[in-house]
Amino acid sequence: MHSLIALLHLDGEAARICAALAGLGAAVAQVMKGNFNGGDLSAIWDFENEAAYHAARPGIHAILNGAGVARADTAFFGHGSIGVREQGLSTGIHRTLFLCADRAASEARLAQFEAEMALMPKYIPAIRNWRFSRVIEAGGELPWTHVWEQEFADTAGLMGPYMLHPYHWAFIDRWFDPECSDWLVNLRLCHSFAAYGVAILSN
Amino acid sequence: MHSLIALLHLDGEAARICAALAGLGAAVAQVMKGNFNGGDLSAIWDFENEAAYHAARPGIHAILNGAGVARADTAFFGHGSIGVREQGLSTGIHRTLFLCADRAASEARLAQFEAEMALMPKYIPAIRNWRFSRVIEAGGELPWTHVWEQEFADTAGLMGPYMLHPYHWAFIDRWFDPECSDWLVNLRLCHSFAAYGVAILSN
Amino acid sequence: MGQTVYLIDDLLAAPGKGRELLAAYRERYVPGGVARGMTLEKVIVSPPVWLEEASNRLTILWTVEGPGGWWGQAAQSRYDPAVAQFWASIQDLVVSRRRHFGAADADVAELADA
Amino acid sequence: MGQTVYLIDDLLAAPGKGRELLAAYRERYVPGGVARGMTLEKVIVSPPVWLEEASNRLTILWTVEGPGGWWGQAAQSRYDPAVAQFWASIQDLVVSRRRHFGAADADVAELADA
Repeated sequence: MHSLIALLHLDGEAARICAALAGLGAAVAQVMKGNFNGGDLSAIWDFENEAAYHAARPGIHAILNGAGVARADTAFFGHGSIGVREQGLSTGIHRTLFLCADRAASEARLAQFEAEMALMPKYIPAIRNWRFSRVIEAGGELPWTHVWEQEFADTAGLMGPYMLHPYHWAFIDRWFDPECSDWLVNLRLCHSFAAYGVAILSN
Repeated sequence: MHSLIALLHLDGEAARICAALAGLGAAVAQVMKGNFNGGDLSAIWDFENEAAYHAARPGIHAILNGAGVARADTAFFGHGSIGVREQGLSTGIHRTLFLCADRAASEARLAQFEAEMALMPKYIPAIRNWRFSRVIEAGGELPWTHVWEQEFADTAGLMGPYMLHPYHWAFIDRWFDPECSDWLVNLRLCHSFAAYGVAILSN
Repeated sequence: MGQTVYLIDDLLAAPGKGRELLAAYRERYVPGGVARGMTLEKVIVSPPVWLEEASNRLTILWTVEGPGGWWGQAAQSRYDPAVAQFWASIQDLVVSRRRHFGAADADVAELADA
Repeated sequence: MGQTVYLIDDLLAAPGKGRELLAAYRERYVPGGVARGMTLEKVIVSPPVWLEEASNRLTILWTVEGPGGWWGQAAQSRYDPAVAQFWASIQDLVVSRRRHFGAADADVAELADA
């Protein structure tokens, strides 16, 4: 399975754009406050394969490049490391992180980064469902290399346990920290979260 | 130039043995208290070359293996890294260390050890004259690999500044410390010092 | 939440550069760290003699209060170009450096139960 | 002569072995160190969560008083087979270890003037 996530910065007409995205099969939700470079609207499509994505792409791009959209960050990816703890979770918060691992790194270090990221949920039970994927096609501010999606029961799970757990700040974060010698990820990120009202990662 | 140092453990007849060693051209002195495995008598010969040593060796060995000598540790060496701060120092203390660097080590690590040892006098001014040499031929308890000779103005120089300086205990000593990962030198050493009344290292 | 969290800078100075490295760190890094809410607890020089031919190691312990204190300093340092500039500026003074984050072993269980 | 001297054990645990390594150290090394006159000041676990797939780092700070205190512990540990046995016994629990000796930067000048 593949997915496309688009984070849209709007300059008007939210309702019409929202409807247009949904009309093309996206789950759409308003991005919540507390995001960082996360846009105003988030839209997620699932595709059986790349061909299905290529067929849908022109219509989607027409919206993303159309009236009312100031800018969009996009990432199309094959589903990577997936975990489901809470099947059918539809009332929670879905968080999207676009990151660009563009600091010089060997394939071995990149693999280490990915393995450590994928283990976050093991240490942080507040992450109910998750998906960590390499990007196939990116658009927007940076050539995003990875998409990290997590579902929490509520925003408290994201703001509290997720941020407070030492696996996060004392271990994983060094890849994101220019003060650490392992620094790997561009400081520009898209950190976005929203309540879709439907199950995204365990549908 | 080459030298031979012999550290003799006696079981009698010190005066006769002392005279016999001196008769073969050695500077001889009684080893002072505070030594560690340093013997009772210390004898030092200088030789123009290896051939001269080989010519003298049978006579010397006859004494070392003769009556009154329980055991002798010996090291014959070409003069290595030499430094003279106090030309003609004859009233000081000459210290001899036989060591056996027998823990597995690359040639690069061995070279690092030797370079760091040879720099001790730079940091520790109490070392007035010095000579640090690789052993060519060893006898006694262990196959000694290196001889470290130092002259101090007095025993206070050896016991005080030499032991107290951080270059010694916090840097060099790790090569001698089984608790440090750089450990290189066998715990059995000959640490011997004596007052010869003549200049040994700046004659 | 109030556990002491340690930020440890483990800097292996370039041979002969230990003293210059420490001076640069004290002059151009410490004030900013303090301003970001960090407390400088200790600077340990190993061995405690400035070496000219070999490397001194600097073990620098900072503390902050809990994960909140940790994120507080990170949020400030990450987007402050002066911090990145400092680390770039000392590149020739170090053989290697590592920053790691820890806590007293007695606090591990409580922190990891977040 | 009374400067605080630090003995720092920097142990990188084998993946998943951090907790076992620390338990071994606390049970079978610390009592002997204390008996040799060393004071255990701090044990810092980085990161402060026991990792199963990766390595925890243990930064263990001991203090002794001056070079005299340093030689005091060394003279005892060096010829105590139990100490060598301890280090041999934890070989499979560590990826690497380093012990280094230092002092506060403010004490360097006085110590090195010995």
